[in-house]
Order: sequence, then C-alpha cells, then structure tokens
Amino acid sequence: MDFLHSLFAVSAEDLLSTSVLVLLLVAAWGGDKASRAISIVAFAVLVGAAALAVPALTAGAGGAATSAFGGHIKLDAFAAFAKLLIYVGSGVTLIVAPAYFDRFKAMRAEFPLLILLAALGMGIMVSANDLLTLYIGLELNSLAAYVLAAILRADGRSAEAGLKYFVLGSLASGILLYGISLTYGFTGTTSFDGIRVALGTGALSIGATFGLVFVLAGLAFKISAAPFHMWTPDVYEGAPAPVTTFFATAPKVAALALLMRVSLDAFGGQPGAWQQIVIFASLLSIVIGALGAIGQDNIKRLLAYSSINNVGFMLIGLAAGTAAGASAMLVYLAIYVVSSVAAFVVVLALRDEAGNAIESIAQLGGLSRTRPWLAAALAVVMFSLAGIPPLFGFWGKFLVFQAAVQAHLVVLAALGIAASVIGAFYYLKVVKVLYFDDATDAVQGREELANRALLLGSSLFLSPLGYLLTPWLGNLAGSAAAALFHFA
Amino acid sequence: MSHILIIVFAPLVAAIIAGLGNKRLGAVPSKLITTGALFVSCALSWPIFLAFLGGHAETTVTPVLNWVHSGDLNFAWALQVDTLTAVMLVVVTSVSALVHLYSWGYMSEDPDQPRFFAYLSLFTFAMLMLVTANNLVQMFFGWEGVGLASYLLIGFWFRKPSANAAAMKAFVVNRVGDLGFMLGIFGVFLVFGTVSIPVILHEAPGLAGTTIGFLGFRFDTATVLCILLFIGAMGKSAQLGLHTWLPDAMEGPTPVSALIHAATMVTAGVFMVCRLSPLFEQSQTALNFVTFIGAATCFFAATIGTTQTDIKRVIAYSTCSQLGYMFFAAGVGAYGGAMFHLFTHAFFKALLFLGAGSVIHAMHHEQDMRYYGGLWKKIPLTFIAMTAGTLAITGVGIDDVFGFAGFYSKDAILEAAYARGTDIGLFAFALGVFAALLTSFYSWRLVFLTFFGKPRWDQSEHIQHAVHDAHGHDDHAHHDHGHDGHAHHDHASDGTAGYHPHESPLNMLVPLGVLSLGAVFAGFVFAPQFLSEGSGEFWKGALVFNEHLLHAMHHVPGWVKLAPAGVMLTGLAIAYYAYMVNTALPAAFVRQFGFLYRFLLNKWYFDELYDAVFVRPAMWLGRFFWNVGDIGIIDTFGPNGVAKVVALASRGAVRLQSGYLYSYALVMLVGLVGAISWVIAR
Amino acid sequence: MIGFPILSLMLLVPLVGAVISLVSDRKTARLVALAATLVDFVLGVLLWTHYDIGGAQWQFREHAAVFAGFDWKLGIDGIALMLIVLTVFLMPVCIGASWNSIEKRAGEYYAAFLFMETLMIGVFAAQDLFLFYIMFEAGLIPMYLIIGIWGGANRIYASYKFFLYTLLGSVLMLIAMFWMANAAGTTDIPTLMEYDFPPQAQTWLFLAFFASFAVKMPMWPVHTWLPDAHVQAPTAGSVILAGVLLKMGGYGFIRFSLPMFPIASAHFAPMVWGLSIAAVVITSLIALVQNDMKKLIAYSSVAHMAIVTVGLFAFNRQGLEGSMVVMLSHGIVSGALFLAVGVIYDRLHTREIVRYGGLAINMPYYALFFLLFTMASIGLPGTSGFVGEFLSLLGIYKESSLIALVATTGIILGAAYMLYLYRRVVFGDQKNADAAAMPDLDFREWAMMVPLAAAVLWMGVYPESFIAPMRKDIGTLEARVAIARPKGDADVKFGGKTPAAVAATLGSAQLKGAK
Amino acid sequence: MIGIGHYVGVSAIMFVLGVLGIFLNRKNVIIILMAIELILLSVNLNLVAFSAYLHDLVGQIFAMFVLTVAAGEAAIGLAILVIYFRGRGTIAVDDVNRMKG
Amino acid sequence: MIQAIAFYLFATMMITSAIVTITARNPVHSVLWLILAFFNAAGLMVLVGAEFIAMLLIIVYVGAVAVLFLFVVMMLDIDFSELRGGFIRNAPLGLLLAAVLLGELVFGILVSSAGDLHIAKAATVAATPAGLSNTAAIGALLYTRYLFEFEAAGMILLVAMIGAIVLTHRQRGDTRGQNVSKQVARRPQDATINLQPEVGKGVQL
Repeated sequence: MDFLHSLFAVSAEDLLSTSVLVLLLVAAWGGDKASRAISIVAFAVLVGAAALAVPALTAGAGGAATSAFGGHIKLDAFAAFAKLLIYVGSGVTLIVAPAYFDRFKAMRAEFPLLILLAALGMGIMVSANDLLTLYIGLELNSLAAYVLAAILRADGRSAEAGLKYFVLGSLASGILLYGISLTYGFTGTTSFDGIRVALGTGALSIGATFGLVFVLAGLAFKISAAPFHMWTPDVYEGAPAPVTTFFATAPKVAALALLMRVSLDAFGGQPGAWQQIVIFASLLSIVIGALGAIGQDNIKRLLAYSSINNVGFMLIGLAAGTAAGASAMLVYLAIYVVSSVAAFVVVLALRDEAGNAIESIAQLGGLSRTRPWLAAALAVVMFSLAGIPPLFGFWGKFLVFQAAVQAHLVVLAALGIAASVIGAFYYLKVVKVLYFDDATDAVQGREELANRALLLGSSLFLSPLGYLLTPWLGNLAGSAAAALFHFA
Repeated sequence: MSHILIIVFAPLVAAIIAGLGNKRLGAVPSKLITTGALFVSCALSWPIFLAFLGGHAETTVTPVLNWVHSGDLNFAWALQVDTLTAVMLVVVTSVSALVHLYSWGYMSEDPDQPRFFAYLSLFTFAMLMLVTANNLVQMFFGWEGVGLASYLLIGFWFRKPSANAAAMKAFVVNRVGDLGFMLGIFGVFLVFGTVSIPVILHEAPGLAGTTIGFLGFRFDTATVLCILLFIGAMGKSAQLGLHTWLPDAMEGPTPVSALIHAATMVTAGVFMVCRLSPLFEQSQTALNFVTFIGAATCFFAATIGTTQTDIKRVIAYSTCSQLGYMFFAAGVGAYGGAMFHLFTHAFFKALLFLGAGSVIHAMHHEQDMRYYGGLWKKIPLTFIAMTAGTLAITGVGIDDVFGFAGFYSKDAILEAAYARGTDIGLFAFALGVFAALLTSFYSWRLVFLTFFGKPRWDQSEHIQHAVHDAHGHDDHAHHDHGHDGHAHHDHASDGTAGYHPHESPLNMLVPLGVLSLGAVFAGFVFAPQFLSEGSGEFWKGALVFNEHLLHAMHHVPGWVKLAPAGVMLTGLAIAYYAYMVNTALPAAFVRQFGFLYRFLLNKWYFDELYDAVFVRPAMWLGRFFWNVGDIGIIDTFGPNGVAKVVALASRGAVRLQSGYLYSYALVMLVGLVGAISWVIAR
Repeated sequence: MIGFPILSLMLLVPLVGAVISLVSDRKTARLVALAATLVDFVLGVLLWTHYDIGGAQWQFREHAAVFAGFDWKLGIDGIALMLIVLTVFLMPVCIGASWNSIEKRAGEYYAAFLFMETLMIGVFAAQDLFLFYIMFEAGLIPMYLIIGIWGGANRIYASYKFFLYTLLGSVLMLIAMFWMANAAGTTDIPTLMEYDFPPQAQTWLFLAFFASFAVKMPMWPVHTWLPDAHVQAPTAGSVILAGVLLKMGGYGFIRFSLPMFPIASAHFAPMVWGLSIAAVVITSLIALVQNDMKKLIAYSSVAHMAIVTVGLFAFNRQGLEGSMVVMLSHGIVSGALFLAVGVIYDRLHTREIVRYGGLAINMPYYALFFLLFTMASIGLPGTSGFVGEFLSLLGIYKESSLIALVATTGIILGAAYMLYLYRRVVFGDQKNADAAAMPDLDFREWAMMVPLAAAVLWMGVYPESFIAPMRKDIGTLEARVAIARPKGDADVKFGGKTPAAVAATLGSAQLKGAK
Repeated sequence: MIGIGHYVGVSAIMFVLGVLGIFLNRKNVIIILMAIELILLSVNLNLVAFSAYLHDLVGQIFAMFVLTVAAGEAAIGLAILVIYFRGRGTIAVDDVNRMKG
Repeated sequence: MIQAIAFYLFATMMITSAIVTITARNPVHSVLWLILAFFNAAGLMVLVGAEFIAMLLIIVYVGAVAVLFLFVVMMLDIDFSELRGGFIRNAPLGLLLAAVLLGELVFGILVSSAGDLHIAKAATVAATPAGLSNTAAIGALLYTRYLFEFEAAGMILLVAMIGAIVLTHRQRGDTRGQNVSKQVARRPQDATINLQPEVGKGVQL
C-alpha cells in the first residue's frame, strides 16, 4: 500500500522512465530516422510530467509535503517549482535540437532519450530528501550530461568538452561523495531530516563540518560557482549549441535547487557553517564571471561566464538563508532560465550562408541593421542579464538583494551590486557590437518557426511586461520556498 | 504720474520693434521709432523733474508686476519716482534722446543702424529701470541691463577683434563688481529681511553697534554691507582697480561713449551710493573707503589722461577721474554735491564726447590727436561746442557771478572735502585739487592739439585711406575735382594730405548745441536747488542731506575757494606753453622722465598686471584643471583607471582559464583547501 | 482634478508612440514622435492648469497594485509638476531638432526618445520607491543607444562612460532603498519623506543616495562623464541630457536626501558645499579653455548644477526654491544652448569653435537667440537664469558667506567663458567661407527657438508662475529640514544693546538673521 | 577491532592520492580515470567503515550504489576517451586544451 | 592483534598500489596496480565485516571495470614511449595543497577530537539485524527501503549503456573521425586554385 502510494506520488518520474523505456525501443527500431518523432513525443512527455508536477506546487503551498519511499523522496512545492523549470529547459532543448543536428546530419534518436533521462535524474535531485537519493539523481543527470556534451562525436571540440566535463565532474562527484561519507559517519544517517536533527544547532563537530564543506564543494561544481567553475566556459563552448542551451537551463536549476535543499534543509540548522563560504563563492563568482566575460569574443563562452556571474547573484539569496532569499533565488532562476533560452535561441540563429554557426561576437557587428528583431531580442536579453531595469532581469537581482538586505547582509549586497557594474560592461559590449558597429552581414541564417516563437515568448517575458507576472511568480516561489522551511 | 510707465517702457518697446524688425524694418523706421520713443520719454521726464524742482511733487511708486516671492523674500517690479530719480530721469532721457538724434548723422553710413538704435533704446530702458528701482534687485536688474547694453554697444562693430575684446572685458570686469553687489544684497536681506530700498533706508539707523559674521570673521554690519555694495559701484563706475574696462570701451561708436560711458551708466555707481546714503552714513569706515577710492581714482585717472593720444581715451580717463570726484564727494557726505556733479558732468561730458565724435567724423575715423591740428577753421561749430565743454569740465567761473557747469559742482565737492575736516577728507581735497590741475592740463591739451597748430593729418592712415578712396571713386572725384591738383601740392607742405574735413550734419550739431547749453548753464541754473541750504526741501529725504556740511562749506578759508581756479589756470598755462608755444617741450619731457611717461602711458600697467595675475593664470588653471585634473587625475584614476584595472584583471582571469584539465583541478583543489582551512581556522 | 488618470496617460502616450515609430519609416516616425510629444505637452499643460496650488500636497494620485514588491503608484506635488512640465516642454523641441539631422535608423531614434520621455515623466511622477528606481535606471538604456548609435566619432567611449558611471552611482542607492523599505515597512515615498530614520543609519543612506545623485547631477569630481556624453550625443540627446536627465539628480536630492535624511544632510552639507564650490571654480575655468562648443556648455552645466546643490543644501526657502528655479531654468537654457550649437552643427558639421566666427553677419537672428540664451546662462536679471541663481546664492549666504562668496564668483567666470564663446562664434570677422555662407534660421528652427526664448523671459520676469506651485511643498521641506539646519556664519550680533531694544528700533522688519 | 580513526585516515590518504592523480598527470587521461576510481574507493572505504562502526547498513548500501555508479561512470568515461582519441589521435592531458581563455 | 597486522598490511599495500597507479608511466601497469589496490581495499572491508561489499568490489572492479580499462588501453594503441614526461608546472603547488588537505583531513578529524574519534551515535534506522548475514541484511534493505534508488540505479546503468553506444558505436569500422564544421567551413577557393596559364605555359603535352 505504502509502496503503491509512493509509486503514485512520483508519477512524473514514473511517466518519464516508462516513456524512456518505450521510446528506447522505438529508437532501436526506427533508428535515427525516428529521431524527430521521438523528440516530439519526448516533448509531450515532458509536458505531461510538468502537468503531473503542478498540483504539488499549487496545492502543496505551505509545505504540505508528500513524502515517498520512506522519506527518501519529497514531493513538495519546492520540488515542483524546480521541476517545472527543469522541464521547461529540457523541453526547449528538444525543440531547438533537431534542426541544429540535422544540419550536421548528426541527429541521433538517443538524444531525446538522454534528455529525458537527464530530466528524470534532475527530478530526482530536486526531490531528494536523502543523500543517497541525491547522489543517484545527480549521477543520472551527470552521466547523461557527459554524453550529451560529447554527442557531436565527430567534432573535436565536442569530445574535448565531454572529456573535460567528465573528468572534472567525476572529481566533483568524488568530493561530494567524500563529503557524504563524512556526513554519514558523523551524523549516522543519510536522511536530510536525520542530518538536521543530528547536527542540531549547537557546536558542530569538525568531521561533520568537513563533510558539509565537501558536500557544498561538490554541489558548487554543479552550479558552476567559483572556484569550481572552471569547466563551464570550455564545456559551453565545446558542446553543441542545443546541449549548451540545456546545460545553461535545466541542470543549473536542478543543482541550485539541490544546493538550496541541502543547505537550508539538511544543514539548515547550522547556517553559520556554510554562510561565509556561500558568500565568498558568491562574490568570487560574480567577479570572476564578469572579468572572464569581458575578455571573450565567443558568444557561447561569454554566456558561460555570464552564467557563472548570475549564479553568484543567486548565491546571495542563499547566503541570506531566509525564506525570502530562497524565494528570490527561485524567481531569479525562473528569469534566468528564460533569459538563457532566449540567448541560446539567438545563438542558434547565428549562422552564415553555409549554415555554419557564428560564435564570434565581432561578426555580429551591425546585426541591428541586417536582422533588427534578432538583434533587439539579443539586446533585451543582454540588458536583462545585466539587471538593468525596466527589463525583467532586474527583478531577480532586485529580490535577491532585497533578501540580502533584509537578512542584514548589507555589505554583501553592496559589494555584489557594485560588482554587477563590471558585469554590465560586457553585456554592453554585445549591445555595442549589435547596434553601434558597422554591419558585417555575416549572419544569414533564418530561424525556424518554433525558435521564433520561443524567442518572441521569452523576449516578451523579459520585457517590462514581465513585471505583470511578478505577483504570480512571487506567490509560486514563495510557496515553494516555504516548503523548504517547513521545519521552522 | 503713470507717465512713468511710458517713460520707462517706451524705449523698451521701441528697442524690441527695432531689434526684431532689424533690416526688414529698414533703417529709417527703426531710427524714427527709437528716437521718437526717446523724445517722448524725455518730454515726459522734464515735467516730473520740474515738479520736484518746484517742490510740489511727492514720491510715488508705480507697481508693475510681482517678480519674486520666496518665503520672506519678496520683491516686485515697480517704478519709484522721487527727487533723485527725477534728476536721473532727465539726465538719462535727455542725453539719450540727444544721442539718438546725434546718431542719425554719426551712424548714417553704417549698415546696421536698426540694431544700433535698438541697443541704444534698450540701454535707456535698462538705465531707467535702474534709477526707478525701489528695491535692490530691480536696481540690480537695471545694473546688469545697462551692462548688457554696454557690452553690445562696445562690441557693436563686432568684426573688430579689439571691439569684441573690449566688450567682453567691460562685461566681465563689471561682473567682478556685481559679485560685491550681489553679496551686498544678500547681506542686506539677511540683516533687514527685505530688499526694499525705502524699508532698508528707514531701518538703517538700527544697525549701529551691530556686528555681522563674514568669511568667518566679525565686522561692523553696516561696514560690510556698504563696502560690498560699493564694490558693485566701483565696477560700474570704473573706480580704481575695476576701471580698466572703461578706456577700452571707447572701441564702441562715439555716441555710445557719450551716452553710456560718460553721462549715464558709469554714474550708476554714484547714484547707488547716493540712493543708499542713509545706509552708508551708518559706517564711517565705509565712507572713508569710498572717499579714498574716489580720490585715488580721481588722481590716478587724471595722470593717465595727460599722456594719452587717442582723443576718446583722454575723455574716457577724464570721465573716470570725474567719477572719482563724485565718489569722494559722497564719501565725505556731500551726496548733493555728488549728484550735482553727476548732473552737470552728464551734460558737459556728453558734449565732449559728441564733440569728439564730430571731430572723428570729420577726420574720417582718425582718433589720434597727434594727427589732428588746426581744425578750428574747418569745423568751427564743433570747436565752439568742444570749447564750451572744456570750459565746463575745467570749472571756469567766477564766484557769485557766473560759471560753467563744472565750476559749481567741482568747487562744491572740493570745498566739501575740505570742510569735512577729517584726514581722509583733506587727503581727498589734496588729490582733488591736484587732479583739477591735471584735468585742466589734459583738457586744454586736447583742445590745442585738435583745433590749433598746423594740420598733421598726412601721417594718419585713416586719412590717407580716405583720400585714396576718394580718388578711386568717380563721383567723389568729380566733387573734389577742383581741388585735386592743389591737394597733391598740399601734401608735402600743409600736412592735410589733401583731405578736407567737413562740419558735421545738422542732426549732429543740434545735440551739440543743446548740450552746450547744458554745459554752460546747468550749473548756474540748478546750483541753488542742488546745493543750497534749502536743498533739503528739494531732496525730500531721497538722499542724506547734510546741512551741517553745507554750512561748513560756506566757511572754508578763502584759499580753498580759490584753489580750483588757481590750478585750473595753471593747467591751462602749462598746456598752452607746451602745445602752442614750445611744442618741443612734451618730447623733451618724455626724454627726461621716460619712466614716468611710460608708466602713465601704459596706464600704470594695470592691464598688464591683471593679465599676469588673473587672465593668464585663469587660462593656465583652466588648462591645468582640464588636462591634469579632469583628464590626468580624475579620469585616469577614476573611470579609465578602473576600466584599465578591470581589463587587466580580465586578462588575468582569462589566463587562469588555461584550458588544461589539471589546472582546473588545481583550482578546484585550491577552493576546497581554502574552504577547509577557513572552517578550521574559524 | 481631472477625471481620468492623466499621469498614466502621459506615460502611455509616448510609449505607444515609441512602439509605432519603431516600426515606421523615417517620415512617419518623426510625425508620430512629434504628435506624441505634442499630445503629452498638451496633457502637461492640462496638468499644470488643473494643479490645485495650495491644495493637497500630492495630487493626481493613482494607485494600482499590479506588481509584487512595489506598486504602480503615481502622484505629483508642485516640484514634480514643474519638472514634468519642463520635460514635456523640451520633448517636442528635441523632436524638432532631430527633424532633418537624423537620417539613419530614424524609427529607432524616435522610439528611443519617446521611451525616454516616458521614463523621465515616470521618474518625476513615481510615488513608489522602487518604481522610481526602475524609471530612474531605465533611462540609461535609451540614452546609451542614443549616444552610441547616433553620436559622434568617439561615441562608444562616451556611451560606455555614461552608462557605467551612472550605473555604478545608482546601484548603491538601490541597496539603501532596500534598507529603507525594510526599516520603514513601506515603499511609499510620501510616507518615507516623513519617516525618521535613526541618525546613524541616515549617514549611510545619505551617502548611498548621494553616490547616485552626485553622479547624475553631476557634481565635481564625478562629472567627467558629462562632457564626453554631451560632446558625442546628437543635438537632441544633449538637449534632453542637460535639460532633464541632470535634473533627476537634483530632484533626487530634494525628494529623497533632504526630507528623508535631514540629519545626515546637515552633517554632510559642508562636504556638499565644498564639492560645489570646487565645481563652480574648477569647471568654470575648464570651460574657459575649451575649443569644442558642446564641451564648453557641458562644463558650464556642471558649474550651474553646483549652484543647485549649494542652494539645496542651504536648508532654507530661498535656497530650495532657488535651486528648483535654477534647475528649470538650466533645463531650458542649456537645452537651448545645445540647440543653438546644433543649429550651426547641422550646417557645418563641426563643433570646433574656430571654424565659426562672424555669424552675426549672416545669421543675425540666430545671433540674437544665441545671445539671449547666453545671457540667460550667465544669469542676467530678467532672464530665467538670474532668478534661480540669485535665490540659491542668497540662500547659501544665510548659511555661509564664504561659500556664497566663492559660489558667486561663478557669475564672473560664467560671464567670461560664455562671452568668450559668443565672441568667437558669433562676433569677429567671417574667417571661414563655409561658415559665412550659412543661412539664418529657417521656420523649423524659429519654431524651436521662440518657445524657448519665451520661456526664458517668462521665467525671468514673472517666475511666480513657476514658484507658486512649488511654494507649499518647499515649505513642507523647509520645515522638515529645519530640525537639522546648521547655524549660519553670517548672523548679526548686537553690541551693547539687547536684541529687544534693537528690535524696537528696527520696527516691523525684524532682523532675520538675529536669533 | 581497529579504531575507526585508522579507517578514516587511510581513506583520507586514498582520497588525496586520487586527487593528486588527477592533476599531477600530464600525459595520460586514462590515469586520470583511474585516479577517479581511487577516489571512489576511498569513499567506499569510508562508508563501509562508518557503516560497520555505526552498526548501520546504510553505509554499505550506499557503497554498493557508488560501485554501481562508478562502473557506469567508467564506461562513459572510457567511451568519451575513445571518441576523443579517434578525433585527436592522442590522449595526452597536455593536448586537451583546444578550448581555453 | 592479527586484525591489526592485517589492517596495516592491507592499508600499506593499498596505499603503495595507489601511489604506483598514479605514477606509473605505463597505463597497463597502472591498471594492474589499481587491481591490487582494490584487492587490498576488499581486504580492509572484510576486516570490518562487510563481506558482501568486499566481494562486490572485486567482482565489479576487478572483473569489470579494470578489465574495461585494460581493453581500452590496449584498444587505443597508444605509443607508451610518448607518455613519458614529468609533472605539470604547478606540481609543487599541487603537492603542497594535497599535503595540506591531507593534514587537515587527518589531523582535523583525528587530532582535534583528542583521543578516540567520536562519530555519531549508533544508528537506529537501519541497524544491522541480528542473526542475519551481511548479504541477506543488505538484500532485505535494498529491495524495500531503497527500492526507488535501486530502480534509479538501473536507469543510471541504462544511461551508461546508451551513452557508450551513442558515443562509440559506428556504422562502419574503418571511418576516420571527421571534423564536420571544419569541412563545411572549407570553401572552394581554398581547395582549388584557378590558374590562368599563358598560352603554351600550361600543361606539358
């Protein structure tokens, strides 16, 4: 009975895994020719999974969390919120990928399956309420991600990206696992609730502290927070553009959500132990991300550094350690996912006459004259990422800094926001190339209809119109964040 | 008395019409409108003055429009007419009207006549606003308005770089004075809580014994206020230190010099001191300061006047000097004397300028007296007028019988200075007397150089130019045909270079005539009203009338009374000897006292001093602050510096991203070890 | 009061215009832009005429809780009203100034300007702290594009400098706003204006806001973005930059710094004074040696805005009202001066002063207007420049005669550099044949110059029209800052007499400084 | 029974050796993969030791999962290595830096 | 006593093997040393009574993973002589950091606890059931409480399988790797040269 109940509770995961198995058969049968159909079905599956996740978000407000499998899985509003974003990121990848890979005749039927498997893993990550579940979900996602990064196997850069991602990712997993083992040893349990109880709020044993630090370090790699960010630019550049789109969206959400749950739930009783580390990582990420981005000419690398930069800002919300901070992070995440989608859809549209990808920013000169709408969309994304009002990207930063100030982290907020000005510099650089420079006429490709729709939708979301969503988004994020603080 | 509205605003309306109409309107209509407006103003002003003269007029205030109301600060546009204003009204409108008329002739060949007349009328409007002000701010409005008009008129021939420079100099130097004026107004408001002149004057006695903080020190309140305000007067009236603009202002057309830089605008400072005399009376220090500056200017300008060769500059320094008289008159308490000198000076100085203009007009814009000579035959009417003016300025007259205008006013001033009995009064008296000697000398020198002796025109480029031009033009040639051969013959012998000066047209001569009347009779006619024991009735409290001082003036020793006449004659004699009898003397003097001559010729090196102390350092500082401050320091260490640091750091960050797996792992390890160390150390 | 949400409408009209012109060709776009700005101008006039002087402090209030975290809350007092009127007045002029000179990408250009107008009005009308911030910051984007796309040769450096400088200035303000909203529990500006923050906190809050407004003003030594931005921006960009954007700094001081942190304001007043007089002297001297017309006027703007800060931090009515009038006047005058530069720039395409000369000969009417604006800039009484300058300086004199003395030297230096400019451009002989061949003002230019000239004179002769709506609000502010007002150094003291005796002698007009 | 401290110490040494193996190596990616296995081994040691000393089986179950994942990881790692080698013809770590900056 | 000897023996052997694994120049040797390390680790696990995991370690690692490594090492046909080479530039820093890390781990955990290590209290959740063998106990737990993870682990293996196939499976065994973007980027004018030889200077007939 309990088992069935649990199985029913994880219906989204059920759907995903059974679909993967069925589609795998289709793929085996149909080969790469079936890839488009599989993509479409996979997209539908994601929509279905999203629909299954929604009730927990809307009904489960206030933390009426549903546990499954003996408390190893938690299907609360927080998980639902993260899952929705994950499915959005995965779904977008499925939409943009086929056209891209078709140009290289490299569309594989397994691609959508890997995306689904990764989505499954991420779903498990964000629902995890036990270190073991966490690890399983994380690895399911990671392994799929390694493969995805290298999937354009004939491309040297893709393979190199896969290799780097794999080696460093495994190292990070090792660090995480070592931390988990220490945590287990010094708390005697792997369950988040158990850990929080075991750690208490008093003095922390040094072993448990080490475990905590190692766990956070391992997770920091996944969210590409400095100084564990080094893989990001190389992998973003080397991986095929749709895969980069994926990396920039779904896994980032999953890892951040996981980090939030671990920090605020499992280690929630000991904020003093991790707050300083998070603050440091946050500032370092902001600065390194901004500085690294300034020197870039490759737009994908630039977006990689931008993601490091943005993660830094999100970590400020985590450093606050409050429900408001968590809620701010979630809103930021949502906006960031949309920004990334828009940015990468634009990147995907940057092709020369022969259909080869244009990644050099210099070649975008005067794009506003040759492709005004594309340029406008990219400009909107850039200003939004820079957090300049009235674009919606400002709202994420707004909430995060507000939470930090409310948590009396005024100095952190001031430093962070001052560093954001450095970041604005490279976003401005892109806009400058788009609007001020002479036209190069390099970009010739046309976007697919679906991509246009995506671009239009995300641009509208990022435009000032996005502010109309603030109450709605705020409510959702608020109830999701409240779920993390159910113990309080 | 709502005539006052017409008096004041008619010139403004005329100026706007002529200015905006400009060339579209045409020269003649512009001239008609502006001159007409001025004559209307003038015609309406005299009855007002006469009414005050007759003692049956009251002070009136005609409100026009609310201006500024900010908290307890409240002032409006309003036209106040009292005795003082009435005097100024007639001076301003009369001289202005005459100058307008005179300009018909003088400017007849200028293509920009509408603009010129518009400026003149604008000036008159501003001057009228100044004299009718019943609050300090409106006075300041007029003050600045006349400054603007002066700027425009000095720079009227804007193609000439020297004219532009002079115009700008006039404005900027005046602004230095305005700084004091403005601070004075601020101080007055701070102390009295109002800028209304009647209220201030009414309450001024309360200042006795009070002190005020200024620049961190404490001073006597009235002293601070008066000196600040007087700095404004110094600027406008070209007193020592702030005088440098006035001689340069002669770059403007001569009618302008007559109107603005002799008769009206430059006397605004005197007017202001007289207007605020009850306030000045509260501070002996301030009065001493006024006296000292006035006396010093009077002397200083006169010394320079003796060496100048430009006819207008001589008169300009003379003006400067005469203004000094007015100020030390005020400084010793003889406000009535100051005003009376202002009044008479307006006539004779305007006359001298217009006369000089007539000479210049006749000499084809040659202004250097060294190239004049023997003109009295050529332009006899001008000669007569100039002589009348000279008689007036040098103060020729016999006590109790008749005197030219300056005789009454200047003598009164000197007597008052002596009668005051203070050290500073005696100092002023001494300098004043000596200046009178110099005045007589340079005035007569001007007359002798210009009208007597042999023509020396042939060395003048202007004249040569004119002659050459005349020969090039057929119509001119035809006109002068009969003289042609003769002229060439003259060339070597009689110094005329074949040029024949002509008397000015009627519209120039009429103003000369009218002003000559003023120069001759103004003193005689009006002295009783201005300077007698009963003048208190006349002034009606418009200024402080020191009856005691007037009484003392009548009892000064005889030599004091005779001194002006004595020095006048001495000056005349020296001038006659040096320029009529022994014409080699000046050159010999120059050889003997080269240093003194050069010192005076170069105007005590004030311009050079200011150039070295203010102008060049300002430019240098500007460049310094720009290149070193803004670009060198602020930008280098500010935005550009930050940008450079960021770029450098960015390169560092990029270099860190070496692409090697082991480096990446190493960085992760650094992070890990760092975090572990942190928690251990904590 | 008006029966419809006029402020929202005023924001909406240019926004809609912006969207339309974005997709239109050049001719349509400029017509749309002109129409939109004129409609807004009419609305602005309606706003002015319907403003109830002496009525409620906040009028035309609108409130809609459509956002989370902040509200769509609009409303104006007299101060905001005047600045909005200034904005809507200058905008049609800007469109006119761009009429022929903008040829490339006109649709985007006019869209940027209209968008800018929305934001500027929004800044002045916002009654919610964060709504204000959004409007305040958002202005950077269109201005960045205007300078960067349609600017001069060195436009990219200038646009970056403008953007990053001002951004850095204002982000700290955001943190302060969070703190305030947190402490006071509201983001409502009127409420915050009456909220007493602890003195210690005021210090930090003040500095954070100061960082933003000082850059925006701009105050010395954070002014160096302004000359670059002005020089590179197109004419209309300079007009709006000098005319309105700089006023946001002053508005910020008067709306936030002074009423919200009066104690800190008083504490930092000497610093502000020092920076201001440094600006007056230094930037005036710099202006004296400029060879580029726009740069000269830009530096003069810095000097003039220093008079604003001096007046604001005089803490008395004359200073505050004077500052507001200086802002309004400078908005018109500097805008007009940039326009005047633009008129000849359009003809000769250079801003080098030496390339001109003797324009009074071939462009007499131009010379006349230029003269008027020059005189207004140097504060000739009767023009708008005088009233504000006079009041501001008078205000500061009450606080410190030394500061007043140094600040007043600005009238000398101002005269020097402006007349020097005028002399070189308009006077002198016609050295350059191409400059001598330039035609006088055409109809379009007349249509732009005349309203500006009229406004300059109106404000100079009868400033009451402009001061009256602000009087009550300035009074409120004065009362608010009175608690912290420092004691002036120019007070009157009485020798042997008792103050009462003196008062008796002096009668009704009590010695104001004597306390 | 040996003290838990011994196990933890040995595990720490193994962990550090694994980490060292990753970044001391510049010629051979395979060694890096093996170093990763060493790290996982150290984790397993830790988990098993704790499990035993806590009398709690979770640690051992965890170790089992780690083993499983390690196997999968090794498979994928080697697969990536293979395609990398196919494209580049080398597995020297030094050469894996086509992307940088 | 025997336990202690065994522990130190296994531990020393394991650490030595690990050192050699990461320093050996020949990857085949590395793999073999790795296998030895695993054997010793299994021994250590047996010492604390975790015999199932110990066996699993040998079966999975030695039987599968290590063999896979050997396969790949041999398949890649690497020129071992090329693999000789020193350490990286920052080796001293790396070694120092590693030493610090080790010191901190060992001393931080052991020394700071002054004496015996205080780990958590004995667990209550999944205590080893008395009387059940290690294997049976693990099995009982694995299929009940950890069922979800177990199934998910299956998915991981599926991913590994799909991944390995996707990446390495080729239609034809002899195709060389190609750089698609490079090929597509190649333009005709780079590849062919149009010469316009003068008459008579062209191809020699």
